Amino acid sequence: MSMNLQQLKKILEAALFASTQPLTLDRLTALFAEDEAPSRDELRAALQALGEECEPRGIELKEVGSGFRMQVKKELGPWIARLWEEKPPKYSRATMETLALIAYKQPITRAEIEDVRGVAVSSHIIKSLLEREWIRVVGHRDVPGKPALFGTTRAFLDYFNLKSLDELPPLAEIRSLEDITLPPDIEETLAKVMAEHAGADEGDDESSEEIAANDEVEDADEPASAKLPA
Amino acid sequence: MSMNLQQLKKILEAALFASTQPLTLDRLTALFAEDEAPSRDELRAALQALGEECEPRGIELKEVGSGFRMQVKKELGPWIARLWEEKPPKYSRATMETLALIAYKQPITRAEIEDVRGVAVSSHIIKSLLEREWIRVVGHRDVPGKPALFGTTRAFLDYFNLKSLDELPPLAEIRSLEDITLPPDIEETLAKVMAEHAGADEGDDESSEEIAANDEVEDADEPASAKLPA
Amino acid sequence: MTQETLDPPVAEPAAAVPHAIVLGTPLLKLPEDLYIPPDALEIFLEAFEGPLDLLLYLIRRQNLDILDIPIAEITRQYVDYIELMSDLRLELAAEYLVMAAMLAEIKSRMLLPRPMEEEGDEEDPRAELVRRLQEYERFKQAAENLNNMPQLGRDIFEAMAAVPALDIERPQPQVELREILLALRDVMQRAANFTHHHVQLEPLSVRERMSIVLSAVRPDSYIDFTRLFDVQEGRMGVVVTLLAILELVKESLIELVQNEMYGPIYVKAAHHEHEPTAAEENP
Repeated sequence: MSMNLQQLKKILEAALFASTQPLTLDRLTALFAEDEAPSRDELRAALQALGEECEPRGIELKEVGSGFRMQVKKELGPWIARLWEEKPPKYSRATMETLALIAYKQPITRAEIEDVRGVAVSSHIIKSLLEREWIRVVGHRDVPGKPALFGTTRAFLDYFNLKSLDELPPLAEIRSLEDITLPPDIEETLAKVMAEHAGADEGDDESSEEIAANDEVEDADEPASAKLPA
Repeated sequence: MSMNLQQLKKILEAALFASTQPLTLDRLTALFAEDEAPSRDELRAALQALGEECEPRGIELKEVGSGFRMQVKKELGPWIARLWEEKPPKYSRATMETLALIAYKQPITRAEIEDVRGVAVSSHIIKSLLEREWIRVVGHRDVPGKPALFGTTRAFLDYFNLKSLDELPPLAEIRSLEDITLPPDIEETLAKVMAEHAGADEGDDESSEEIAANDEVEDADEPASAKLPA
Repeated sequence: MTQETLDPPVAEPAAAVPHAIVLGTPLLKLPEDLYIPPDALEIFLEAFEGPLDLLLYLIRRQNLDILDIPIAEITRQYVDYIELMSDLRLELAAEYLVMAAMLAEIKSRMLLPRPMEEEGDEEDPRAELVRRLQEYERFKQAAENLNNMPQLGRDIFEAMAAVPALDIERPQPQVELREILLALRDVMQRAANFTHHHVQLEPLSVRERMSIVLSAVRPDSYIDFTRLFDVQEGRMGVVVTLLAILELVKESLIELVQNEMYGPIYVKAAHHEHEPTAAEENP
């Protein structure tokens, strides 16, 4: 049994506004429990109605390449632009840390960033870095929820005048950390990695979980839940 | 000459959705050129109307500590949370007790917090509350050592959906301890402990849930910690 | 008496604890309540936020009237815990010892004969303890209330809309590379405070190449393994790419397939049903 149109529209609207990325029909469907999930037709009808209701409003529902999103109407640009006019904005420390972790630990998911930071990463941090085109989605981790994996872009390198990330100082130089794997000889690592993962041909969820656990930076008292999808 | 209400509402709505932070009346006023700027009253009336129009929708206009923001209605949380794989953060009892003391008894020093809690407050907790920008140093007590006085921030209000500290639930009256019930998490923990270590004995199969300590977020260096019952 | 005293009271309301208190005469057996399997003590203590919390528990557990705490019994129980802790060489927080001393002091004062009537003004030696317990309890409750309030990202979510390209230039924050490095240093320092784990970082060249390889492969079709390499880059470049591929396999982000011995190797992104990867890039 699916839910009524009014409730359906409410949930869709909320999701479109809460998401930092356009949402596909599949992802919208995934918001619902099985027994309440709308059909494709119901979903489309609700989106259509939602779009029409935006007509007198300041925002509109748009279908772009990667799905549906809510966006500010272009005609309101002149006013909205003044939001950013007065003072050149500054990135928060949280944004800088997020960017640094993406650069040094890419490809990395938001949850993994949160694990290292021990603090939630809000959606607008990710959104602002995506909009700046300093980071991009390079793939998805093949675990439930298919979280996006972020990496840095050429624009990021260009802005900082780098030819490649190699030109960034190694972490050890920033601060010496124990157990850091910065091998003296890359061939040694190669041999080691190959020996270690000789068996790993087809990745399954199990091994990805294990790896995630190893990579996580956090105390045992602080399992992977310092995560704030905001 | 100011603009008509319809246009005013559109601009305000667009700005509220475009901004990553709550917007004050001042910042909203600054969106308009001088000759079209609405008066405070007009602005308030438009916001009021905008808020009412949200009534049948999935989002709401809310005034929090640092201004007005658009947010997803609480009742839709269960669906929206499915957008993200990650679980929302849980804060340890140590963190929440420290935060509650700062919220209700600000300005307060760390020693004063420790005095009430009867236990040392780990630096990690203070640091992470500062890092989240939920608390800040508002001054120093004029006693030897000049200890820092902590208070809560607007970001704290924003996070907990509050417009001002007045909206916090009133601090409980001093109660006879007879009226105090044991927090369920302790019982759970104990039940679990007993089940795990005691071996066979009469039916205490009450250890329903995961042990609290395993769910713990953060505060690694706090010796005694357990989650709050949700 | 063993475990049942520590069961949730709801579990066995009648059997476990005799609740009645007749004017300071608790009708229950106190000392034996203490038994906790030694290997569980640490976990047990972790459930408490400190000595006040533990005391509140001991008092409430036995339905005692706080205004009439049988201080001798409570002290004995408490001290038994402390002894257990030191037997087990658990690192004993100073606060627990201070509380033990306070309890002992109250106890000794209560043992002193009190002159009748005229000393009505003298405070009950328990009063300070009671005051602290009550004060602590208020904030314990306040913390619980706070935790139950709507929280951003848990119960409520910010609503945002995309901003289309505007005619007016939006100034972007200016950032110096140094700031990124400092931010990284800070976050790593914080991460290092969590003692059990360490951040593992591959050389940056490998990390960067992982992103490049990942965006070159697709979940719905295979590409030839060799296409990921650029021989122009020389030996080092090839090694970096190979390391990146191995790391991606290790993280289950890509799959390598070889249908026959010595046959060509194919690569695709780890399978998932919806959303082709490429389409997800910048909305």
